[in-house]
Amino acid sequence: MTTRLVILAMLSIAASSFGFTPANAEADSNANGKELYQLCAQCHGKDGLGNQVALAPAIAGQRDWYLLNQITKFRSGQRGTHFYDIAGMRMRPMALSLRTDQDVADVVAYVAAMPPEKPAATLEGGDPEKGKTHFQVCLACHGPNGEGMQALNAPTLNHSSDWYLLTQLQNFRAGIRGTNPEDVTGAIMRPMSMTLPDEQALQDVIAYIMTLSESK
Amino acid sequence: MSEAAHVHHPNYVKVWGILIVLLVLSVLGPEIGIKWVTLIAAFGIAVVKAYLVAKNFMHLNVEKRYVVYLFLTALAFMALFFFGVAPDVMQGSGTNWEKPGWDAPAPVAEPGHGEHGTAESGH
Amino acid sequence: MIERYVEIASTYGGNIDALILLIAALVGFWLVLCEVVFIGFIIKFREKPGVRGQYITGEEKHQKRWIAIPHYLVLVCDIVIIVFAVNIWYTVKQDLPEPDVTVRIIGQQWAWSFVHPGTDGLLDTEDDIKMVDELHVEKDKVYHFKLEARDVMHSFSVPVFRLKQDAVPGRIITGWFEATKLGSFDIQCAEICGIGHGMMAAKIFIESPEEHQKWVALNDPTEDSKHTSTVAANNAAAN
Amino acid sequence: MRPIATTRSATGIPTGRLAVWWLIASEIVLFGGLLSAYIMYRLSHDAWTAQAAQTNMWLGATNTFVLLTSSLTAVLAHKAADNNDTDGAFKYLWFTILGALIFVSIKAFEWTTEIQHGYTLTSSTFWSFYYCAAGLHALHVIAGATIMAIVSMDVRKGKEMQRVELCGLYWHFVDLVWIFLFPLLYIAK
Amino acid sequence: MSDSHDHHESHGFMSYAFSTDHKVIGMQYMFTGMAMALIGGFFAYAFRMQLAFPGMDVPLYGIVSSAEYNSLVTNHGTIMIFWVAMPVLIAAFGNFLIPLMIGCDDMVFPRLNRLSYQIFLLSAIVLISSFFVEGGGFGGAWTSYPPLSAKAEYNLTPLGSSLWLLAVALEFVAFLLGGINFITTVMNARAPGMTMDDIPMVIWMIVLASILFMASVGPLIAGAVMLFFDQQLGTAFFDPDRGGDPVLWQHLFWFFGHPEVYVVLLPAMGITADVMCVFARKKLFAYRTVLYTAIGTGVLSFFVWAHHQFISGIDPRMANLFTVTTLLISIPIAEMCFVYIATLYGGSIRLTTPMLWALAFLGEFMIGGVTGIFLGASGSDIYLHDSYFVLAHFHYTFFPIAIIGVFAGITFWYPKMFGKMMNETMGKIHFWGTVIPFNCIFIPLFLLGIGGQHRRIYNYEHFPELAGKSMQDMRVFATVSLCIMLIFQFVFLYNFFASLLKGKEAGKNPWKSNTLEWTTESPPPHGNWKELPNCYRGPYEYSVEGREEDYWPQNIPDDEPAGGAA
Repeated sequence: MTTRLVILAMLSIAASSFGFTPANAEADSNANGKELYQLCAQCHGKDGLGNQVALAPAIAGQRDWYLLNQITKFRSGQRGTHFYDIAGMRMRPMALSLRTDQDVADVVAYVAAMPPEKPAATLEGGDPEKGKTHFQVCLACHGPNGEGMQALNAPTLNHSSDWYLLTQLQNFRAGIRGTNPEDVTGAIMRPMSMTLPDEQALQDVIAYIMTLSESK
Repeated sequence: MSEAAHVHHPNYVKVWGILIVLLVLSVLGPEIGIKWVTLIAAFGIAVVKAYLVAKNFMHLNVEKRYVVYLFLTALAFMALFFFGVAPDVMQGSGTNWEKPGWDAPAPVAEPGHGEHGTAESGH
Repeated sequence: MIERYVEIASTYGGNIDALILLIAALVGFWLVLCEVVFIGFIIKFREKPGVRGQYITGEEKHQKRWIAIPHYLVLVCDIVIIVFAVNIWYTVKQDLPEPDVTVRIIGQQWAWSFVHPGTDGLLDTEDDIKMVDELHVEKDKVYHFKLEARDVMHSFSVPVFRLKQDAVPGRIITGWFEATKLGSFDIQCAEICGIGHGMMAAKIFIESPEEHQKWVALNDPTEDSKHTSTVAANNAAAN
Repeated sequence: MRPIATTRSATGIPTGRLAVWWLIASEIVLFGGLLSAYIMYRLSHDAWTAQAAQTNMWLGATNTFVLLTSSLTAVLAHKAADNNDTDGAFKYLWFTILGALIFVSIKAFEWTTEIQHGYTLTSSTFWSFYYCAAGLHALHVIAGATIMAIVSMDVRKGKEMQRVELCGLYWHFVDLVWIFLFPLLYIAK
Repeated sequence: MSDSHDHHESHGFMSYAFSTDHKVIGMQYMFTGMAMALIGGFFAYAFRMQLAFPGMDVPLYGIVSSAEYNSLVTNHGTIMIFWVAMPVLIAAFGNFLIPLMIGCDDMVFPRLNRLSYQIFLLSAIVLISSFFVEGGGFGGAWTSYPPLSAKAEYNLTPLGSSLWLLAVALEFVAFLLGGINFITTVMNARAPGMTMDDIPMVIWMIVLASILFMASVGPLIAGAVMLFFDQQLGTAFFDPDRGGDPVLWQHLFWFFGHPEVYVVLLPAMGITADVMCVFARKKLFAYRTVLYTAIGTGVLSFFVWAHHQFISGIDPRMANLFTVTTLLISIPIAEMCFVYIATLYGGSIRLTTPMLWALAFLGEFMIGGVTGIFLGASGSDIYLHDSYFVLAHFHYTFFPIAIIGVFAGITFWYPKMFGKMMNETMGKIHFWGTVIPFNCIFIPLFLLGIGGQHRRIYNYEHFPELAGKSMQDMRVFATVSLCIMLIFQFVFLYNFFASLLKGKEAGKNPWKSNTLEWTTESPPPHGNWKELPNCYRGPYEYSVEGREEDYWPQNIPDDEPAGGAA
């Protein structure tokens, strides 16, 4: 962006310095990922902290393998093609705009390297104590501190936006996510989400997860 | 410099008096509560008042004709705009289209997120 | 002519192409005439030593004739074009034939959702088939579509049908088509709708009656017990 | 010193007045566009009638009275300027400005009351139009008062007397707009 | 800050920046417009490269993401219309030419004139600043249809969209002030003896354009206020969920947007008329017909706006009405073109650089004009709407207007503006280097549009029917042509600045032209003439029989047989 600013400033002056070449010598090893992330930043924010009105969750601090899995699912249509998945339909074209596997890898690496930050809580009414009981089912895969586990394809929950966790749990339960026949990992999560008895349980377990990210 | 500026000055206070009487009428008329009386009191009198102000205070009666034509043209364009737009914006439905919920009482709400909001909370 | 670029797969596609050709012929004639005369004048009246320009006011009757006659001819061409254009517009957008099937089309950022009526042939019932980015229609049947938008304006465009209609939030716009060719074709969004506009592609599948029946049966949400719960949940979610 | 161009008058209308006519023409379409939109929405939403009933017609009527009266003083200022009555023109200009101030004060009081009752810009589209149209008009009132204050400084010295008429014309136009806003926003229920 | 007419000219920066001289303000408009044209051209380069070579790291720009692409096309369109065509064609030529051509010393309101430029400059700065705020520049197309433009969660440019709107509104205010000044000046301040029939066509056209602008822009300013409130304050004027109607904005926009086309077209037509008459040494064929057709076009242009909305949700019955009016507008425009062609008949044509530009304007504009019929006819618009056919059509009108017409004007009046002649050879190189690539850019785009390619799509790989090799080849061809054209613009820039330094002295009247601006010094002094001229005849008395000279300046009384030219 700085380069662009310089160029525009030049053009507006319309001076004689036409032989200018941009100085791309910054020591950023992942310049491609950084540049490609600019599109993601429109919704997820330049620090990857998400933006609820754009339906974009926080992604800073998410594991690279999980990011790669999900982008791949979006690109292949395993996610973001359900009739009621409004947010997913916004994400799918964005994932498709990455042209090569290398681009995907670069962007994933860039996002995974972002410093994580606990997003502010937006939900009210969950009871973390009750949620702790419900979380016993989750920790088998997601780990006692919600740190996630690659072997079981369980992402970290520590840095996710609470409203996003709620939406996704609701989606899993309603069959909006995890029902695509090719989405094998999602299919594992769907029955797990059904073990939560009711809507209040979702709130509770998320309230508990939010305390986890605090304790980290 | 302004030889054309010296106009005959009518009795402005008299014009003002008429305007005030009209104003009182336009306020009292709607109190009767009959719809067509309200409309005439509100808009008929407004047109008369506008005419009086334009004629006597703005001296359009002694100004060059084309100034009047200019204003009438501007008003005509607005009428054109109105009649070009009204079939779409003023109607709740038309040939092969409809606006569901167009005439529903306007919701008094905080700025919301439209479909996004419902989509999020719906699942 | 346009068929060489884009196939025609609807009943009125050929009419629209014919209209475009008609206009091309009429305006092409005038364009070529004007350009030829124009370039001819430039060549013929180049500056020559000793030859002065002529003093022609263009205000006299016999001079004005050169403008007036073409100008009436242009008017005639305009009227011809108006007649055909309005005629085709009337068929495509105004006077809808009775539908065999009605589908609902919903545009949102950035995908097309389609509600097919399912086995019972009625919209808004249990067995509606809801798809994203896939519209399945039967050949030689009159389809009505109810076009809606969830968030911003989109435009439902099927180039092979020569059909385009904007989807406006807050409105339900009805249109029609009748497919005449088997195959799968592009559906595009033709109205800028945000950063994903360039990727808002869907497909229309035009199928024979047998194929279409098969597809409906395969996707019938009420047939499959696995899907039943999904649909119930979906309907709950939709409310 | 102004250019010779300004002193020419091929149309017979003095340059300043001609420009004010064009300015008013452009304002007609501006308010015309806004009010056309308002009328279209209004006619198709019956629910707005109840909301329009919440506006304070008496304050609106008082404001109409104030503006009509200030139009009178504006035209009296014009008459005084034509008679080279410097003091009279100055006095009547300031009467007009006083009218503008009263108008704006009433408006401020009215809006404060309404906002306290919970009718804000975003309450409904009727209120959006109400604040938008009346606000745009109030901006014109303030601009007109400012211009008259500036012109009055010259007038006191007996200079640029023709400008009294020009700001008067503009003022009458502001009055005209209010004459139509008043029934549209306050009376028609 | 003095607006007095004393002749001690202090050359400080402040006295230049705050000058009230119409010529200085005209130049300020022109240079601002040229700088903005460079930005607009650079944007075109960036997004054309993306289209030809998707995903490419564009030299001097970087990777063009879909969000940036939208922002680039939006601002390319906005800049080229509002910050290039309008300021250069109307404001720059209007300011420079009106007082000189009607024979007075300045605009009637010099300080209002300066204010209008300052507001315009502010609007340009606001627009440029909108590219650098959080979220980037606005990307909802220059038509800015809500709800996309009204809600940040849809357009994802919370600040960019509002700054864009603010900039456009400021620009309108600037041109309203400027327009009032132009109209009043021409109506009131003409030289003694100059009747309506003696006003040069370019002045007529600029005034008509200003009137059209003034009569049409009001609703859009009101609409801009409403949209701004929707964006920033949460009102619901255009929000269908809360009782608004997005189609209202379309009407507000296009009620202005269509006359706007003629606002920029007419001045270019006027420039062409003047340049053609001078270099064909001909009287304008049927002066009054040209005038009446221009007025007719202007009036008709208010009746056609909804043809931009045929398929965007208006009632289909209305489309029939607007088809009729739209096709009718082809009549005055066609007539105007016929008159221009007839003007060439019997001339003595000198193909100087300005004349080449003027002729190219006519030749290219006719293509743009006739392709409009396809879009104005509702039936064929169903297919062609929002396709590249539309894009190519309006570039075939706007490019001749905003680029070719402007170059005709600049090269023609350059001697008067700066007192130097431009280099003819370089001028011709620049001419051919612009006009040929221009056709090479947009003819393929016509074909792509017929092939069903839609607008504002950043990468056609996602649409199988559009991703074919032959279509991609056409995109590459167009992009390469664009780059060639852009490179040739440097020839012009070099010629422009080099001629300032070492160009041949122009003298008072290098083109042997009739109109009044050529009777004073080049460049004209402050106050334009020592003694203001009178006018004795029409502007196009060339090759009058019985006169020794083939031109007859407007300021020469009838009894003086020979022209007093330099």
